[in-house]
Amino acid sequence: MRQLRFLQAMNEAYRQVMAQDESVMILGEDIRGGIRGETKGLHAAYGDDRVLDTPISEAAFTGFATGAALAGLRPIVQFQVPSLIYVAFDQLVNQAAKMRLMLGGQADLPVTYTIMVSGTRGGNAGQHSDNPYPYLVHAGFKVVCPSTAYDAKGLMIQAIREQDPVVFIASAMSLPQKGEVPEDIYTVPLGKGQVRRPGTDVTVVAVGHLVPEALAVADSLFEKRGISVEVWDPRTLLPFDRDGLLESVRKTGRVVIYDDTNRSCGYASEISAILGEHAFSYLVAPIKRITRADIPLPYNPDLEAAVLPSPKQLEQAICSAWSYSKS
Amino acid sequence: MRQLRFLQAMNEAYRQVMAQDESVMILGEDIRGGIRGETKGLHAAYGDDRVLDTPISEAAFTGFATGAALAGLRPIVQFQVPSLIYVAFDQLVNQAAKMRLMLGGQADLPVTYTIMVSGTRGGNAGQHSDNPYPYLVHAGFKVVCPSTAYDAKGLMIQAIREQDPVVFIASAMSLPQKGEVPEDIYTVPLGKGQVRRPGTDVTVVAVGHLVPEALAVADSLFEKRGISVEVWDPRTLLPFDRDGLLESVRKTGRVVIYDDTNRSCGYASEISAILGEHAFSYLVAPIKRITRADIPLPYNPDLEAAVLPSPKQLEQAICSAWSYSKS
Amino acid sequence: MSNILPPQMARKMYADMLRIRQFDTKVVELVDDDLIPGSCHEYCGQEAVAVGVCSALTDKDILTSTHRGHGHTLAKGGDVGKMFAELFGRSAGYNKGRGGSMHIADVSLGIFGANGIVGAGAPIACGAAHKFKAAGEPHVAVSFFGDGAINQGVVHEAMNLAAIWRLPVIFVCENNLYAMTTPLREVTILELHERAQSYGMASIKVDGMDVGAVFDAALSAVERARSGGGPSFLQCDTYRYFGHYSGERHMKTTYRTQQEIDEWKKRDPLDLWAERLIRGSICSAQDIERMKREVDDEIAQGVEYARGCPTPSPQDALEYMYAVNYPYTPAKGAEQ
Amino acid sequence: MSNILPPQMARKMYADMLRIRQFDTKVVELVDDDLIPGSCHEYCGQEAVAVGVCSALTDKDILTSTHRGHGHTLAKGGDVGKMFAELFGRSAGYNKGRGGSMHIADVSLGIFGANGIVGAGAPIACGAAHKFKAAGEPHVAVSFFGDGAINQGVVHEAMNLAAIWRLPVIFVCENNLYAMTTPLREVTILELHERAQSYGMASIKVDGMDVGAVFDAALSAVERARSGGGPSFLQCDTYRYFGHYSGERHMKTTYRTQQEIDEWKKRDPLDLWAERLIRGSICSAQDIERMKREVDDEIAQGVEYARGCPTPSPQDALEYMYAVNYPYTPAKGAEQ
Ligand SMILES: Cc1ncc(C[n+]2csc(CCOP(=O)(O)OP(=O)(O)O)c2C)c(N)n1
Ligand SMILES: Cc1ncc(C[n+]2csc(CCOP(=O)(O)OP(=O)(O)O)c2C)c(N)n1
Ligand SMILES: [Mg+2]
Ligand SMILES: [Mg+2]
Repeated sequence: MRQLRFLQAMNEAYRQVMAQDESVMILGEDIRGGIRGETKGLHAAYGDDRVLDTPISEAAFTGFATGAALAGLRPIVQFQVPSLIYVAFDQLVNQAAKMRLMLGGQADLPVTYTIMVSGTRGGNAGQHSDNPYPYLVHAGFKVVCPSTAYDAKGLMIQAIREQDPVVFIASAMSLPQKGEVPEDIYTVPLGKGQVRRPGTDVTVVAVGHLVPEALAVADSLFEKRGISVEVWDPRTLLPFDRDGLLESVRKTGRVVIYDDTNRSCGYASEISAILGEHAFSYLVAPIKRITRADIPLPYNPDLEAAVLPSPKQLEQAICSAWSYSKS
Repeated sequence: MRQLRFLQAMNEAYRQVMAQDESVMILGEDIRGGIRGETKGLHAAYGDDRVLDTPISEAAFTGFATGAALAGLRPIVQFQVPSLIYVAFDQLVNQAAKMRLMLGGQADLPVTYTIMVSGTRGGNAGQHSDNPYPYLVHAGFKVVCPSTAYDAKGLMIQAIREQDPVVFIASAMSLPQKGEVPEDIYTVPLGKGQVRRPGTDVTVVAVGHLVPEALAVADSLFEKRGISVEVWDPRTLLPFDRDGLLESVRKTGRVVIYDDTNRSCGYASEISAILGEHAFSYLVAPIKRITRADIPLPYNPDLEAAVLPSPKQLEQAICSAWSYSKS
Repeated sequence: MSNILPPQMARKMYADMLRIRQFDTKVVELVDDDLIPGSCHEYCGQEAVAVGVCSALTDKDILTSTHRGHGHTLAKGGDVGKMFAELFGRSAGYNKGRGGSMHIADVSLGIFGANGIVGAGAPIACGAAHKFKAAGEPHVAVSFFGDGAINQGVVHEAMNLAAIWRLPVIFVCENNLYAMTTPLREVTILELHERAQSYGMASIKVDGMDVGAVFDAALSAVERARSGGGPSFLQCDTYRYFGHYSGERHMKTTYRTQQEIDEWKKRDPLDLWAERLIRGSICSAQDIERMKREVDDEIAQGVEYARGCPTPSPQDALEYMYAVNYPYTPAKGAEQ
Repeated sequence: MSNILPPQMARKMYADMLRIRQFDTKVVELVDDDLIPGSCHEYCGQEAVAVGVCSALTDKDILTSTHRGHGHTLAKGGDVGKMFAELFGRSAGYNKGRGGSMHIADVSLGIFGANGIVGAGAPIACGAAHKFKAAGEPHVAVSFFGDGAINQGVVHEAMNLAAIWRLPVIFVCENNLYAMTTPLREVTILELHERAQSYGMASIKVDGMDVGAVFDAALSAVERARSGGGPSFLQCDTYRYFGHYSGERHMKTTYRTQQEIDEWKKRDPLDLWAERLIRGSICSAQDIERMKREVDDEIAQGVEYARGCPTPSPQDALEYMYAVNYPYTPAKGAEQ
């Protein structure tokens, strides 16, 4: 089948949905120029009213999308870099995330927020490199975090079609990844995880761009030590496919969570807590979290590497979970 | 000993530290008027330059405190209601929280943020009732959440004296609570939890204003069913007294976390994850979380009560942890 | 008084102001009687602003309101009974008891909701205006906010969006001279409407106690917006009679003098308008009295209706949150 | 040219501009050679702004900078070697390799840091200014930001704080006509400095290619601030020669025409100033050449020095985060 990069898959999703549904619009900074590529061609095809380059006013353009949605449109809000959600935080977590409930269900709020280059690396230092999805999960947003080009297109289309606000995490490390992507419109359902590699000894929950890394570690551990690792990709962070994960853990009894966000109150914490509550009877080893350290990414690449979750740490954690027996 | 309300204890802490240290200043909305009481008398005593009533510009006055601190002052920033941190979120989590590391340690940042009426109830509905500390813990702030008037004074004084940004959670439900408060200046150290009620069967981790509720449930369960509940109060959410908690859990092997914030990626999740990693070998029952539901607080008091953590839920969880045996 | 105003409309404007006055006067009572939870921010004194502006609007136009939102909602046609039902937290309330005073909304009437966060409604209004403009519909969006909101960054960002995209938005700044206890003069220099001028939009100051003046100004702003002329800013100078919120009545606040309050009450918007109606022979004193009785009845009936409405069932507490159609979402507070 | 400028200072201003030009020209090379990670935003073309403003400052005055911060840091006295060391991520760098281009700072020189977030430095400058004012110190705080930042709400909030509290702050808006690919004319109406006027502060536009004009304007703003006259706003019209960031050179962007770039280069701030120095007999052409050689040497030595510096040890990666003196804090990424 045809191969596309993740970024191209996003672009195709935007184009196809916009062609199909006139109420879909997109706004954000430098969208028309489309430097990175995910918005390429949109302005030429869909014009000024549906493809808006905004001033550097994230709070306002986020609120703008809320109003447009209440009035009947279906906006996509692009955040050029992840930390921009912080200046728009009230409009996100205190307005959009609460709107439908506070209105008593008087209106839906079909807005998609794309968070570009989330969790970027390579010397962008502390303010641009966050992977801020735990904040958004805590606030109650639906959040998707695709790990493949296929899922990027399918989850994006589904996200845009949802009647609720949905956050789409476009991980910096995933954007250049290539994969098979059908040309037709298709969707990937929210709330369904996927076994990326079956295994019987240890379950690794890997989020977003860490999925390929986890697969590589799993393969090498099987070769080197015969450990059979199941790699499970949640794909949607909220709603979370708890049953899918429990099925895997019921089989393995051992879990490592591999997640590229800050550790404390992070996403790995939530998964661990779910398991601590619902998988206790079949867990046979401590639940391990391999995450970022709780600091902003330092600039120097060696320091950066030292605080990011690494395949080596993952490997160690898998081995230690595998060899654990209650004393 | 003299009894003070939590709110009065805060006021005394402010007054005493300001009397002692000229570099301490306080700013926020309607501070001088001091309607609630925690800032009463400060303006009269310390004047215009140290007690500032700000415009409704939370982002700016939060950044202002950062600049004042870099220039040598020791500001206290008061957020009149908890959701105001959202409009200031970039200045909090992306500036102040990262400043020292990004500067390579060139400067300290001694700022205290007081979050008033955190987690308020009683019909303030979705936008004013958040208990937003998980966001701030995730961002790496030091966060204190006192449950008694004694700790309120001691932790506030310590918070102001720290060289780092510290968030002080002033829970709405705690403000009217009375307790013994020494007249002298004293501090409560950060990062030290406290056993509020010793017990041997089940550990309840209760945060902030839920401590008294947990104590009442513990007492009644002991009376009714002879269950010996240990109630443990972290007092500081970050740095977290992990050793203190592990000591309790080593004894009981059963844990319920009682926390009044949203559930997903919340503070209870973090505690659960820490235990899933470090207490696994002595846990004999699933770790239970009793938290808010993941929705903004609805207005109607019955609906509100239905989504808040309740003593009844706590009691059930304790009983179920207590009677749990692995099948 | 506005020259072009048909008598019927002039009378309706009086009745509309009266409804707001009586509604919020009742609210204070009901708060004191513990029948309304949370905080209410009464609109009394400012009636001319909501009514003057909303009299220039149709049902298709939309507005975003503030924490002090009862006036805007009533002026735009909100139903007294459904509003009281919401304040009582009943399921027949506008927001099914989920929102209360600070979220009260009737989306079907173009009332996009009160808002607990100062200034937050401004960009929301802009987004709706974009829809109207893009769809070629002649509707406008109104964003109400207080003098305090002028120092909230998002309001500036929103004004700029409206200006550069020539959106059919009207920013209505209700300057009641205080934000809680903070006097305007301590937190701003120059006049508020000068801020809007710097974005390149029409911006004027009007007497916010004179419903006719507000209406005239609103009407030209609305006409400008409908005809593609872009946004406008109206600074309406007015005054609130009660404290910042109902609870303030029981506190000893000193930020305003009784004398100042009394001075402003001499220019009460209802009295001023009644006088003009009578002077212009549009109403008799008896008409005014009759309107008062009618409105009193309406309010009493509204309260009565609301009291009789059932409260929502706690089992439905998670309803209306996003993602309810997925398992375990939204997460309950205890194990599920 | 400024009348009051002593010749020595006029020459220094040229050298300072030259240092920035050569520094950032070198940076582009080093980025292309993969010796500098992350993104750098070069200042070439805008030198007159940083140098004009900083020439009016002392070491005790402070500034907050932007993502395009090398120029401000150098103009305020930043050390070339320590700056390169930071860009190379070395432990002898200004931020010990933790910050890089977007955080570069020398707090001891009053440089409070570059900032990756547009507009975020404005309120930080106000806080420092408050300290000066409250302590009765005659220092000032300067906040640099771009034309794009004028649409960020916090900048407005900060301008208002400075105005109402009469803080010794100078807001310097470097208008290079673009925010990334977005032309100023599409996101603003009217002139930028008119926004500041609406807060009640002195606000003017200057030729940002003329270091003398910038210096004069800065000097009166600084004097106003030092003498208790409150904040000022300077709009400096200028142009950036390179793309938004180093990487843009390898992309096909079309938002600016080559013709526009060439037009602006005709008014190059270094050429303009050299010409005036020579015309005013303050320098000879040979002096200019000598300065160039000196600066080239300084840059070469800086790079040399930085290359020789050790990189920080990964063991210290958690250093400088808050709460490091508490057990388990900050949490490592794996079990600890
Ligand atoms: C962003 C934000 N800051 C602070 C508050 C707390 N608060 C609620 S109303 C208010 C005063 C608002 O004043 P103004 O805008 O003049 O409206 P008024 O109450 O006078 O109608 C404040 C400070 C808030 N709700 N939102
Ligand atoms: C709040 C925020 N929004 C967006 C960005 C991404 N961004 C970085 S620089 C930039 C353009 C800034 O333009 P301007 O302020 O004119 O400065 P210039 O680059 O022209 O010097 C943008 C959009 C950011 N860093 N911060
Ligand atoms: Mg007001
Ligand atoms: Mg620019």
